[in-house]
Amino acid sequence: MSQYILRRLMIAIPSLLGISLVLFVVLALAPGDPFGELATNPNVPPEVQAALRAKFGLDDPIYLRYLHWLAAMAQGDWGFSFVSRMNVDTLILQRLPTTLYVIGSAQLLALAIAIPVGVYAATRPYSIFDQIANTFAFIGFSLPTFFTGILFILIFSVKLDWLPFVYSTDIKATGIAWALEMIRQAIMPVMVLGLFQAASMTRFVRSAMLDVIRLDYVTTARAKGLGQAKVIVKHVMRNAMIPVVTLIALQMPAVFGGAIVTEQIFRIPGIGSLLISSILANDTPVVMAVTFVFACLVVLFNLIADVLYGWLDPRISFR
Amino acid sequence: MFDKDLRTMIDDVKDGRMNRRAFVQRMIAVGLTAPMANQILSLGGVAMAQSPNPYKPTKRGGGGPLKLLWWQGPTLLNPHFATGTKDQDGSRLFYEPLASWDADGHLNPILAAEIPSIQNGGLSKDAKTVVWKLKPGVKWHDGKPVTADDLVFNWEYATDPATAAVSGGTYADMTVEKVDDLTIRITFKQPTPFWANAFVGAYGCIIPKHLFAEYKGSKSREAPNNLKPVGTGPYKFVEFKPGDLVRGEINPDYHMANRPYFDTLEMKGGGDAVSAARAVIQTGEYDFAWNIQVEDEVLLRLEKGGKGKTLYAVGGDIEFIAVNFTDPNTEVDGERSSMKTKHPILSDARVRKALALLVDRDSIKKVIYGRAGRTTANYLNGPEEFVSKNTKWEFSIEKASALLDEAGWKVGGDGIREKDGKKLKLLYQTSINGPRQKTQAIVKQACQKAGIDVELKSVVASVFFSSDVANPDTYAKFYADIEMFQIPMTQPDPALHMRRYHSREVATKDNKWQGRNFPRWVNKDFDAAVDAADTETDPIKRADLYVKANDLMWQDTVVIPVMHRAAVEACSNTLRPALSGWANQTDNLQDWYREG
Amino acid sequence: MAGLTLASPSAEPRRGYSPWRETWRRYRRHKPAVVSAVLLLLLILAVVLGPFVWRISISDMDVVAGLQGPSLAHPFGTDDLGQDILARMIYGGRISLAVGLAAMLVSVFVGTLIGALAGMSRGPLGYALMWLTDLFLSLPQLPLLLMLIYLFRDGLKAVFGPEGGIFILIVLVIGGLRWMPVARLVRAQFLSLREKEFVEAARALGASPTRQVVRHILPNALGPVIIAGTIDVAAAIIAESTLSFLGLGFPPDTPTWGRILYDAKDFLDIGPHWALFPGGAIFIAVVAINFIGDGLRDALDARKVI
Amino acid sequence: MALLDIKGLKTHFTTDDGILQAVDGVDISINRGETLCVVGESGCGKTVTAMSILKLIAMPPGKIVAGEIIFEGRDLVPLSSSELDDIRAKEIGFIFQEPMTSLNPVLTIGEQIAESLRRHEAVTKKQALERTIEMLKLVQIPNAAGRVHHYPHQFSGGMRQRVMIAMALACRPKLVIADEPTTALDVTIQAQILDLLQDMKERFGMAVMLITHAMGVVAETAQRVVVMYAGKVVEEAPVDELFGNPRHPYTQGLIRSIPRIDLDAEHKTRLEAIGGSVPILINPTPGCRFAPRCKHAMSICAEREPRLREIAPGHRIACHLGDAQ
Repeated sequence: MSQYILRRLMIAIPSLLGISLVLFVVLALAPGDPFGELATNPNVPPEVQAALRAKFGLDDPIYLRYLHWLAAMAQGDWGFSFVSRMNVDTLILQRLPTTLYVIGSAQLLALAIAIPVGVYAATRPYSIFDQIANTFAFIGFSLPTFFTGILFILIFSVKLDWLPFVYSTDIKATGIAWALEMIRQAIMPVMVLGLFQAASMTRFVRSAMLDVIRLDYVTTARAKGLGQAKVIVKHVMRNAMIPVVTLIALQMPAVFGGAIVTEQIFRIPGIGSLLISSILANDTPVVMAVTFVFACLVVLFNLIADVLYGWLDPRISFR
Repeated sequence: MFDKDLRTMIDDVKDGRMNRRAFVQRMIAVGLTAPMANQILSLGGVAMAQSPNPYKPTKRGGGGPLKLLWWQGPTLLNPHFATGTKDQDGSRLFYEPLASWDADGHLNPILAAEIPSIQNGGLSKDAKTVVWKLKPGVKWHDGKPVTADDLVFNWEYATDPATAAVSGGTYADMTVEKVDDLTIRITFKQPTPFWANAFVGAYGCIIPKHLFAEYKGSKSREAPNNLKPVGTGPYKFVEFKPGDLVRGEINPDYHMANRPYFDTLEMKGGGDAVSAARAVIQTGEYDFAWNIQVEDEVLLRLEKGGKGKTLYAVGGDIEFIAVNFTDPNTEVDGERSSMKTKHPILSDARVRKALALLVDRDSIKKVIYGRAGRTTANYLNGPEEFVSKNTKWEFSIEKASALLDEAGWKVGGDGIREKDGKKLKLLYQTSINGPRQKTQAIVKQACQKAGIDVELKSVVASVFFSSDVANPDTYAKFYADIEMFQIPMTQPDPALHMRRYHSREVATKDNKWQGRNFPRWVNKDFDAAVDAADTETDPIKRADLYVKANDLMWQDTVVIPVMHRAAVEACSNTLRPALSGWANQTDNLQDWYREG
Repeated sequence: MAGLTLASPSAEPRRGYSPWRETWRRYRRHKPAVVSAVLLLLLILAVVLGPFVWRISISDMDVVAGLQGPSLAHPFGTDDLGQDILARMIYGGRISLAVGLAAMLVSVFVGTLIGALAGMSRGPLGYALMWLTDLFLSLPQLPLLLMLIYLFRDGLKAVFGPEGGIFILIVLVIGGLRWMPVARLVRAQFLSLREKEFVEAARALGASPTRQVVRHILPNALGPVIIAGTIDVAAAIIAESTLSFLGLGFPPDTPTWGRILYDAKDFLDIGPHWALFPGGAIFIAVVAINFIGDGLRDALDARKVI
Repeated sequence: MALLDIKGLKTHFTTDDGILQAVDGVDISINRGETLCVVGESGCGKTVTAMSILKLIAMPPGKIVAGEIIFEGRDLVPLSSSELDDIRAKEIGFIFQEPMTSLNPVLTIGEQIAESLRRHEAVTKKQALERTIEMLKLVQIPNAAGRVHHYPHQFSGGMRQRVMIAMALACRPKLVIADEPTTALDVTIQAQILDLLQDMKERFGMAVMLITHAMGVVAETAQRVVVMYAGKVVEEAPVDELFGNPRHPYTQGLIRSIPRIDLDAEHKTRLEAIGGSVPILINPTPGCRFAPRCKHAMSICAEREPRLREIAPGHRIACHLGDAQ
């Protein structure tokens, strides 16, 4: 097992190198430059813009830029933002706690909703509860977050005036008041994102449960007099979670990448909004760093998912 | 027209026979901007006045927090690196220039003891030197005094190519020397009629020599104070999170009496314009939101139950459609829209005129811009009273159809005009932005009625305005028949604004499309007028030349002005901001206060 | 000991039933699936035939009559430019439905193919495919899209015409960027299913890998795939509208459902009808496709009796 | 008093096409220590009957609409699910048809056997493990102490069925219901499993209800036989009586088909013995359900349903033919 993990990690190194090369090429080939905003400003002559491009090495050949990046990355230098003129790792670390808090809570909320609802709906397929759960799930993924976000703001901030809709990283209070305010301002973004994720996840959990619940060994378990709850949890869920784990592992890197739209609507200074604003500003070093971290997470969680399968499903052998 | 009249008027003002304000109004009426009128006066020997200041608080501080909402937050806080207005606005919270423009287009001294004028010896008659005097006793936030050395340093810092400062252009073509501890002299290489650019306004903010001297040139990125500004402004730096938050606190040693009013300051970034407007106008979570480019209908609705209102600051920003004079579909020597080609359809002036007739500016104003727009026929715009004697616009599908008929474009079976078997089909590109796409739809509909088939294309702003050579979708390459965007008029002087369309500025492959004349319009009279204006020291003649240049552009339909745009801000009902269409929103932050 | 094995009814080939008819029979028993198929058909008919019945042009503006609620003249009301929302939805529905369905098929097909290959392969191919999946999962989509447009737009336009080219590009782009979850799900299912007894049995009987996959594994892995597919339809309809914001999609004046919904978002408190109709249409399409998927699974899955 | 007495059991399923009367008035009783075989074609309702006893059928769509299931004097039908849980495995054990799929693939066999012990008997984890190993030894699993921690996929089909038997017997139930326990196994293994079952029965003295469609199995193991057809009991008799003197045409057909298979396996066509196939039990026609396939069908057969009646001690049939004779 540990040998398997080690081997997988070894394989991950060339794989990440390959991914980084592709990422770099895509970013380099994509049109746009970080100084576009200067273009229509009559105060800034085009020569200045050209000088800036040259200064930041944007006119060098791609392979040279990639090698520069790789060499720097190997030494732990994540790069330097064109737009903010500061180190990329500082930028990312500044935003990490918020992302983990808000987007992480949303993922947890999604799981906390999806698993019980999906499981319960699957034990009573086509019951009223199931129908209602399904309808909400369908509405959930039919409506994009840009829409539900605004709807929530209109209801809870504008009409009812219960919740703030501008996320603040600078809450003046301390102690309990601080914690309460942190929770209060996170409610809406966490709900919007969590419910959206929960919608699709509920459907997956329900489907996986239904696939398992009709299998013979579940009847065997029931014949042992274990009781409904135990049968569902120990025998059905345990097996149904195998595909669901894939999904959750697939979502985990997204926790880091954040939910761009939600972050935008509620002004949450997370990694997602950093990524999107960097992309729109063509701030390549930041985009490269964030996506590369993202790639590492994807590879890592892929590995974790595979190990988890092995743990959940003894039939899978580690080769 | 007005060479002689103007001279008399200036004299009238000098002698007090004519009110300053009336003079400015008259100038505006003939197509000059207010700041330009003021500059004419100062070069004509009338000292620049300051608008009466309505600032009411009688003591410093006590105003509580001021919460600003910028839907694009500042990403850096060094004014010399500010790529966009958001960065300028953020820097300006802590740094100050010598002077800034107020709402009436007057220069308002900030760090300067007074505004240079011919009377006080600050301006030379040949418009080649300016002498600025610093206010004595001004201190940086860390307690060090502000001296002429700081000013000289800023010039050196910005013009060192290795620094890679964005402000390099502002300080180019001049030398700055120290006269005494509080005085500097700027010497221009050319007579420079518009002298109030360096050290003025957003790009003119001054950074302290003692903290940045070691980081001039290639080490500029290492300066720790790039992220921790130490300026002279009304608020001292507390915290900065790029793209998210800037915080400041009151500067107890601020150099202006009774200012500032607020105890703390917060500038929050991110989000979109509509929700920013909601946070100020509907819920009152914030006091002020910047650049609310939202359909007027939405704003009107928000204001109904509101805790806030919208404010409009008129400058010279113009939204327009440019016409391509070269052929975007034929490649010559590896270059489309080459100067060696002529546009097969639009090189005919009648077609261009017809297009101008098909832009329904009234509807565009009504549905999209509302209070934030003024219809105009001019490329060079003044405030709202502006009515040019020489130019006019109208919307008429009939007249446009008649012109097209005259030009030989006959309506075909499918309702689309054709000539010599060629369909009248145009590609209309712009950057991606809600109001622009709606404008496209309105123009397209009118064009269809007149028998022109218009294909719409929209490009992400960062791609559209980029300068990478391989990118085919930039506005400068102009691989389309017509394109629409806005050129902001960041300075109250038309020199740079008009120089764009000089024939030597044509964007071509040879200059890597860095030329700014993207319609690739070439007109000898225009070149002559702009060239003459650049070195003309006589303000009256100079103004006349620019008006002529504007009229030439109108006559030839180089651009079709769509809307003269005002900056729209959302403001809480109790906040009293000091805004100007010629300045950034935070440029007069020291004068902001709250009432009621 | 020789046991007499009497026939079981399911093992006996039913007289007059071909496998397809059998599938259809099973499908028909899933009532919501039948209703949904009819509903989807109606939606498709409405957007295809709609323009012949509802003759208001999508671009006719009436600035004075902007943002009006539903009325006889405009059953779905008007948007802020005074354009008829019904007409726009009929027009845009063709694109939205076509893009949603086609992109879903692309992503499900590619995802299933890659997931199945990766799940069955025990060699380097499996690793290579998972690498590819990881690569796609980590690619930042926005720059990638911009690059794709810039590389391929003109070429596709030249080959397939402006509309066809853009359609193909959009479908490939959306499908091509959404297959990864499907691939991972399918692979996960395959990893455990290929060890299951019935597959081992099939393998022992000498069934070819293709047959193992198609007959034995795939139907068992179908459940999550169908759900992923349904979610993809909704996501593709909305993603299409995002693409037009990047200048990749159809021209900005093409009123697809996602686009109408996006345009309406700022007017939610002034003209809620504007958002209601496209939102509702996407919802109906998604629900219908989901139930059709459920029905199909029941029909294809021979194990499920009652 | 019988250990288990099923009276007039009706189990119906709701389907899209109508009500499926899978079990329609079945009477079966089993005495303590007795082996009863229930035979019939697949789909005749024997599995549903067995599953109904412990309410293991899916409800919905299944439903026990009428009848009593009296186990040790107590009617199981009205019991709640949790009340039944005390009877399941503890009093009545269950062995399923498919050893390949009836074990949970992600739990070790030890866990699966032990959980039943832990549920019904006050044992510690350790004791449960010891008893599990003991059970595995009893069902002749080699190296039981090591194998207890193995997963089902590490066992062959025959071994798994042994595990299933160990599981069903772990709590020493008074009745074991074995639903076609050998159908899915190789012929050689089938005999071993039946022997094991027999062996266990002798050791623990429980009653066995063996459900099968193989007459050979019946002859070898049963003391009494119940023949079911289309959701109904058609004949019931001690095993010798049934084989020696089958009275129902359907039973006769079943028995006649045995030697024919033995003699002429090559030409075996499965339903040659009895023409036609099992009727679909949705809205069945009145009268005898076997009538359409019966060589001896009379006009009354299509009109009136035959009642189960005793024609000899312990020998009951449901056929009009007997009346005529």
